Amino acid sequence: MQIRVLLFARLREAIGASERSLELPEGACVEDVWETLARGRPGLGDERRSTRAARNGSLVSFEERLRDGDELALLPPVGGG
Amino acid sequence: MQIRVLLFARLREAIGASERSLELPEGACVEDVWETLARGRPGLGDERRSTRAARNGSLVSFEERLRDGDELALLPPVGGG
Amino acid sequence: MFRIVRETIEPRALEQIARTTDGGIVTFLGIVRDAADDGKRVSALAYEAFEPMALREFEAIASEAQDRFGEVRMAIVHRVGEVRVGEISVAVLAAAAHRDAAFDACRYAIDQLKRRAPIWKQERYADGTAQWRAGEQG
Amino acid sequence: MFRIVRETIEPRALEQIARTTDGGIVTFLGIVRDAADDGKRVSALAYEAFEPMALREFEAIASEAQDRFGEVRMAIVHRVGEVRVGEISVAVLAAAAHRDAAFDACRYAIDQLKRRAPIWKQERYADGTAQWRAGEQG
Repeated sequence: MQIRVLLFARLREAIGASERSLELPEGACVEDVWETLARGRPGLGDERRSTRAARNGSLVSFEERLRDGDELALLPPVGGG
Repeated sequence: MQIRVLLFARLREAIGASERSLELPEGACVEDVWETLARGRPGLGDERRSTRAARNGSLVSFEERLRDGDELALLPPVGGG
Repeated sequence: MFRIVRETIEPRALEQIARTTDGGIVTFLGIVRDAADDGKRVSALAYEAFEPMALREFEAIASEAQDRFGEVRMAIVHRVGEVRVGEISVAVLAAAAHRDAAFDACRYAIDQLKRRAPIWKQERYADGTAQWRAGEQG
Repeated sequence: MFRIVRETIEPRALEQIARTTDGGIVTFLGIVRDAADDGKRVSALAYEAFEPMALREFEAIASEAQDRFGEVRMAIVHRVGEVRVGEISVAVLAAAAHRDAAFDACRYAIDQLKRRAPIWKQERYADGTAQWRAGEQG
């Protein structure tokens, strides 16, 4: 299935793109997306704990299963204002 | 002695002037100013309790003695903002 | 900046008191409403002030806010004369490094101004009548 | 009025949400300071937002403020892109019949925005370096 991943701030910089399209097996969850992105980027390990995920605009846990066509936003700690 | 009296809001309207110059005997106090102004204006009696007095810009009691040349402001309940 | 003015208040002019170290600016604007608390239709408010004493009160209030909440820059500008519905009667601005002090100082200043400043307000109603209104005392 | 903008924020434009029954308007402006909390000299902040989610968060925050503090009109506008020292990064306006609700709602909104809205801030320093900065969490 196809997942569109949105990346922001230091995650965007670490991965070098504000958007990635991933092909994942059926039944994949947010954690699988993270591991796919983190592969070969050891620096990302530190970010995992503080990152939140939003599936189609709603916050979800890293255990959340994804569906084909989902948009998954990975959100580092926010700092607006 | 000469006292310059400043009047505001409904006191100004009741007395019909924003400023009055009064000639008072030496040793007169704020209360004497009030009584001089209230003479012949029974409606002012109700205002006495809620009126504050400022002598040369500082709040004083109605027992405060005045001096020649003082400026006495009579302040109805305030309502700025 | 502590002023009694006769013309329209331009709130952005108050911002000039902020320093480059101020990260938060809180502004309170008092606006003339079209109805009194008892429901009567208001066409305008007319304010008058004992100006020198009011200005000293503004300064005293700002100084107290600084003592209570820490480093803060303040501006207080009150209009006198007739102020129509929808227009600004008073503007209070507080600028500080962080927002808590700015919020606390701004709120303190408008609360105290309404209680203490020698300023008076006459409600002028759509039916042609008028009434002096005291604010929140003590 | 809930917006993410790329250009200068004009705070007076937010006032248009007020009604003629609103007697108090409280505005918070976040201003880019010339120094970070650790003292480093800042030349600008660069903000980015997950816009659709940020806008929904603004609306949710305003709706919560209404539930907590009563009838209040709110505007929240946040700038993204590079914002230079002295410029406005965020403006929050609350208008209500009386000032207590306006103060409470404005403060609630900026507190919640900083904690929850998916917006990120990079400090850009005078020495050419830069750093992403998280705000106040939870």
